[in-house]
Amino acid sequence: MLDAKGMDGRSLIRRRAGLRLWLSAGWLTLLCLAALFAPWIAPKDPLAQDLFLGRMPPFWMAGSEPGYWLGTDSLGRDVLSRIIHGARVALTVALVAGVITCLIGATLGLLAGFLRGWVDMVISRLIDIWMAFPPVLFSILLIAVLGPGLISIIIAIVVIDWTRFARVVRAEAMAQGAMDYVASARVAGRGRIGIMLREILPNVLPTICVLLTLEMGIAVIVEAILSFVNLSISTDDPTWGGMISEGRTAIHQAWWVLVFPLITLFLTVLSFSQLGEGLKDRFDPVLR
Amino acid sequence: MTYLSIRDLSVRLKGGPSLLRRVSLDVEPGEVRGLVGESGAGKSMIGKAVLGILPPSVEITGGQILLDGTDLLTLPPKDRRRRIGASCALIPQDPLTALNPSHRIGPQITDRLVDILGWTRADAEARAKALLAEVQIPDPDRVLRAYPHELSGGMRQRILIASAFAAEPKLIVADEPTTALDVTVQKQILKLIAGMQARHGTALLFVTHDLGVVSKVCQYLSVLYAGMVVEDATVVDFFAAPRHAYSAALLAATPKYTDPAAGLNPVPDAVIDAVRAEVAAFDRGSA
Amino acid sequence: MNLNRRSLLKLSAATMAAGTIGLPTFAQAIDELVIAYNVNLPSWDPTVGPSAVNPTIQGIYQSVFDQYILQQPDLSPAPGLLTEWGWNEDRTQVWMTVREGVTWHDGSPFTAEDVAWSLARVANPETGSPIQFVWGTLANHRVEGNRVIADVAQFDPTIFKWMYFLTGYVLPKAYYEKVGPEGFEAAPIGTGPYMVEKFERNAFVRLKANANYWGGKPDFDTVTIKFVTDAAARVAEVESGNAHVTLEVPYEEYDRLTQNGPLAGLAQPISDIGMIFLNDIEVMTDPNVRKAAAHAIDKQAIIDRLLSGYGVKIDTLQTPQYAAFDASITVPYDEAKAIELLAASGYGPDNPVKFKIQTTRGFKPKDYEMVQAIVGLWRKVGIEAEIEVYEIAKHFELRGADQLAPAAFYNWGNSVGDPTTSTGFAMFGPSPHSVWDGEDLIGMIGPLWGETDEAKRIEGWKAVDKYIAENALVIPLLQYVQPILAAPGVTVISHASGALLPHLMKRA
Amino acid sequence: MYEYLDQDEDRQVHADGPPSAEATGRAVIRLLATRLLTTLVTLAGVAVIVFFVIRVVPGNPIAMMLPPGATDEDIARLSALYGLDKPMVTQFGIWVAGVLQGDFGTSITTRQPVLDLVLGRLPATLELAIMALVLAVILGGTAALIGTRFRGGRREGAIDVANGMALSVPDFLWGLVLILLFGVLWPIFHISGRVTPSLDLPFTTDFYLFESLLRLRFDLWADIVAHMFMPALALAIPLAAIIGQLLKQSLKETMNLDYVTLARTKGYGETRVILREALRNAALPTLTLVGVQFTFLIGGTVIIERLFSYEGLGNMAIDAVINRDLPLIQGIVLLFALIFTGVNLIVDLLYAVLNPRLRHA
Repeated sequence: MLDAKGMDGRSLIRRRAGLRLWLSAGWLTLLCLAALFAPWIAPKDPLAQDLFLGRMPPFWMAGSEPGYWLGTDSLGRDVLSRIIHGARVALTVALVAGVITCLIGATLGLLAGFLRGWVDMVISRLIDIWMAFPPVLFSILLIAVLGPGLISIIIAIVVIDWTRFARVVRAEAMAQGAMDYVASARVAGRGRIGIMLREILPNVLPTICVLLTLEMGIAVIVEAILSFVNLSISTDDPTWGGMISEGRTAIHQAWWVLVFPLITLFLTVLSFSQLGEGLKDRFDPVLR
Repeated sequence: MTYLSIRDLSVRLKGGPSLLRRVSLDVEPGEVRGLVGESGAGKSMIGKAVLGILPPSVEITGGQILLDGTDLLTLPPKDRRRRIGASCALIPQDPLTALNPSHRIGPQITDRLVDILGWTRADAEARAKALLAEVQIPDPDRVLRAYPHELSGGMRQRILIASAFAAEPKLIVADEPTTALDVTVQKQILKLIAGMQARHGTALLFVTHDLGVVSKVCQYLSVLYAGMVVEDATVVDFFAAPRHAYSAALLAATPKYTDPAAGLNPVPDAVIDAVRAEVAAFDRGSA
Repeated sequence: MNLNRRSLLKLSAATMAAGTIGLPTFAQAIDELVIAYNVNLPSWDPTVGPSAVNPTIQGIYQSVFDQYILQQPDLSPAPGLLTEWGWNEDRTQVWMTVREGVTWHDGSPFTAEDVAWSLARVANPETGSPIQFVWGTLANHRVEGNRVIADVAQFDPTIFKWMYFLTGYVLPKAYYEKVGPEGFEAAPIGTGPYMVEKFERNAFVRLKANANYWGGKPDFDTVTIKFVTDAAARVAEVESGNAHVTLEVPYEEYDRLTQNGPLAGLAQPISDIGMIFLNDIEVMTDPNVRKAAAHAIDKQAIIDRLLSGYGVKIDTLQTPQYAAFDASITVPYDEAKAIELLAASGYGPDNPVKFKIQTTRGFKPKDYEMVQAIVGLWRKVGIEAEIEVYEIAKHFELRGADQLAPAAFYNWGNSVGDPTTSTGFAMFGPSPHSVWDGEDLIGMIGPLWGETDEAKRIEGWKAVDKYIAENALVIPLLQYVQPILAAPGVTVISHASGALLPHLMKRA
Repeated sequence: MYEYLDQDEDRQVHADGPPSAEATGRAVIRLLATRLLTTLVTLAGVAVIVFFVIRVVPGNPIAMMLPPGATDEDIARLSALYGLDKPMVTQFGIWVAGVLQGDFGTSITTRQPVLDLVLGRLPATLELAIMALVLAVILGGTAALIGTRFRGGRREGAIDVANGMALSVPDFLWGLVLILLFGVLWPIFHISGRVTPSLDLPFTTDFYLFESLLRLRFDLWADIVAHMFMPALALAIPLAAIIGQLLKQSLKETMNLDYVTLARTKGYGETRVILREALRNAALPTLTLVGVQFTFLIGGTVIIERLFSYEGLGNMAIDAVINRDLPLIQGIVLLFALIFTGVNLIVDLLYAVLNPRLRHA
């Protein structure tokens, strides 16, 4: 059944370049650009207030103020500029918190999953204790100790979510550890740490990448939850979560103050999760 | 009246190359026909097409599959699957994965009888017990209540054979039933299948890459290359004098028990090129 | 404020079918009144523990228990369980005559014994009563017929005012001693207009009218107070007809619901003010900076734009309803003057003075937004204030340890209208509540604590307020207005102390 | 574990029969013993951490309690009254000694024993979490089954995007949308609370939902469900997405296995094959996830309970934190830890029971 190119028919099914993958990658690049060039892109200064321009509707509605494309909030600040600057916080939180959570969680997971023995016992107990804390309550207490601010939010996310990484990576490392190729590597006289890094890690890496993208989405959501409980950043710089909770009280008068950051948050998190799914398919060795 | 008649069956990978190129063959009631070819030649694809279990990435582009006179491809899906369920059966290749791990053995034999053929539970169970005895499984009561992981590969294959014959099907497709087993068990399983086939008079479509198996079990055979039937003959005539060059080369490549010193002589390239040209010609012809 | 149902429709995720949805019909005749309350009731003992000093739940206590003296809606005192009260000539004793013919909810008679016992109990430090420092000034409480006499260990001119303020409640002596604290918490009884029929913690309390209440049986037989801590949920409760009355809703929603729906609105100023504490540290020791900060705030614009106009501008810690209010003391909004003052100390928009301002977020309506607006106004004149958000618990601790930031937004709760419980405790150095420790101020306030001549005392406090305003030792902002929404079928009389009282609600 | 080489089936059948009863018994006891030990270690760890973290947190209950005009010795007196003046380690010793005898101390704000408070509110949160889980399994399960039944097609794409959307919006925003939709526009569900206050409830336990069913009081049951539906749905939406996605993935893998193909040859329709053959085996890996998510669910109700004023443990927890009610916070966090380890144990046992292979291991 070998045709001219000596290829088995099956591998010819082209990977359907997921439309969803392109869209989410597109949105995230747009976001990065906004975050990097915020001061130049944003039409207005996000912090400038004008009490007499409060709650102006978006440009296509009657009574809108020229120059304020998506309208203003109750303090007269431009919603569009705040969303653009908000991208900075969102991406920093997503990247920094995501990566740190991944590093801590994955390393501990790898160590526990591969080395087994008492290392596994200690790390597993640590995971259990950490997961036994109600996440939201724990973050409220944590931010009460550290005081609200970008750093505290990142630390709160890392402290809550590293167990997710550790658990999955540990299971994956354990599964890989039982594979024959590990046994053969050991027979070849390779050291345990050598095996872990050169043999196990590359196979566990795809899962880690997928989890990392998902974690970034979750980090953005946690920031929104924390601002709902009024714990988000204390300074003036805008965050989407902050704008959403501020917009809640004046929903009926100025729905755009809440709706536009909500849509941006929604698209960002959706893109992260679709990216994660896309990566998962891409890395998945067995063609589904 | 031929029980199964496949006429010009063509199958293609969706948006890809052809897998079966206008295959035609007939199976008479009680007859055993071998489907032989290298792996990937499309021999098990024919079995799957008949039983309607083609993978989703594959589509039938032409031809007919006449079962007892009715073309299965024109039947609406519901009627087609009930017709196949009632009159055909499959003996799968790998017993380790062909039994549902979370169900006991009993229901996996009696489910078809009760759900599709409407037997009563009692009759189905009696039938199952009888079949287990027929496939020489000791202590059938305990095995009926056991779970698949408690039994060996050979045991499971016997159960699958029993399950296949349970509904007295007119046609059974055996998809390389012994490839996954150890050599010592293969002989017993082949003997079992042949014996039951003879006793039940079931038509058997036997898919294999092992000409030795064909010589012992089948009466007729079709040799396939790249989804095309290159030769169709009785086993006796074939082993005496294969007509097609590829068939001959295939026969020569098979190590003989009787002459172990003969060494291996793979199918020469010239023969491969020739048959490839034939396939290409066929494609051009039918394109 | 252009209300439109469409904006609401546009918000909901699923695009709604065209056409507006009819407002839920309100039952005209309300047989069981439902109130959506904004805070949970932690404990039933109004005299001990943190809830005794929590102003937001006094309304529930005042429905079930009576205070020694009744505080009328305009904050003025009136005969309550005590019909008359006063000091003897040389102010070494206090006497109180007790109302006759009053019964507890369990039917047992209310006697002077209950009053004496209640006063002695809150004076005793072991009970953990937080206002022990006031009640402790009376000792050796004794009953003579229907009068209660007590010796004045230390003269406190406001002792009778505390009898209609925090922890000023009379509890049933016999019943309390019989069932003990846990029993009382499980089934509290008082002499008040309503009896507790059923209490589900964090959920609701159902009150039954007290038929033989000495102040007359209240209009509604059964009242259910549902604890709905989220403002948007309270709005939804009233709008959907699940509740008839609610309070502390965002002002925008108050406007929306009262302008074109069946709901009636009531927005009265209450004895609750928003202010910025100034701590005499860092840049705040420079009077120019303090005065500039005070003059740079356009209080009226903040009230109009942020609070939809619901708020009363104030320049001292006294509100118009208070005894020592002096309308002549003003701190006008004057951006030019602020810039001039800052320039005098070498600051300006290009070289701004920097300090930190602390605030809670979400504790009081728009607290964080107000500070953001103030920081915006300050930025125009050359003050660069960095906002730090903290929880109310941290505020109390920092204030107690006098470690508040140079500026800290806070709201001074329910007061009896006496200058001591407003300017007094807020600005008197030694009190753990004050932040400003200036010796000059301590000298001015000191003698007023014991001043016996009422007129002289009030004048003294007015002078203190004038001094504070001139030197901007604190920045009063506004007197809060309490928004109350009521369904047709009930009219609510608002109480200036901010307490929402079911027995003041009449059938419309 | 390699399959035996079946030289001679007859002899081999008897050898590897299912392990004897006491062997399974011993295995289960060993599992329980190790699990008990790990639970104790976890609880001890949680107790230590929560005790000292909330004492490091700025702001203490005494400061909260100070009325205007209180003096410094008032502060000292009140601290002594609540035992907060002793050094931290002694306070911890007293607390732990109390806990071992079932006395979790008294709440500062409500002046009630912490144990009664916490156990009083726990049923409400448990019921909410269970209802949310049921809704999530139903929603997620249907999505997964439909996604698998029409895999590869547009419908599966639509379900994937829907799952993505459900995950991208935090649950409190779903709550907000639900309040506006079904609370205000079409008031068919109640917005706050757990039951209509005017109903008198003949219940002895605090499990209103279950007891109303047991007592066949469907009128009460309907009222309670009408109150719990929105918060439960808000909690269930993100969870349904997670369950849906994982179950679909696992189902699709199972559908490629041989025994499923064999079932098709027996004449069963696609839907019946999914339900009868694939679902049970595909559900097993999802089960462990559901167990973990359930514990997150209980921890996660804090915000939803606040939004819907639902009187569960979460609502009380937020008040406890805002008012720095230290004994109450400790009690709540310890109870959460107990529930977490308990649920994990149940899930592991359930997994062993459901998975025949483990049942005999």
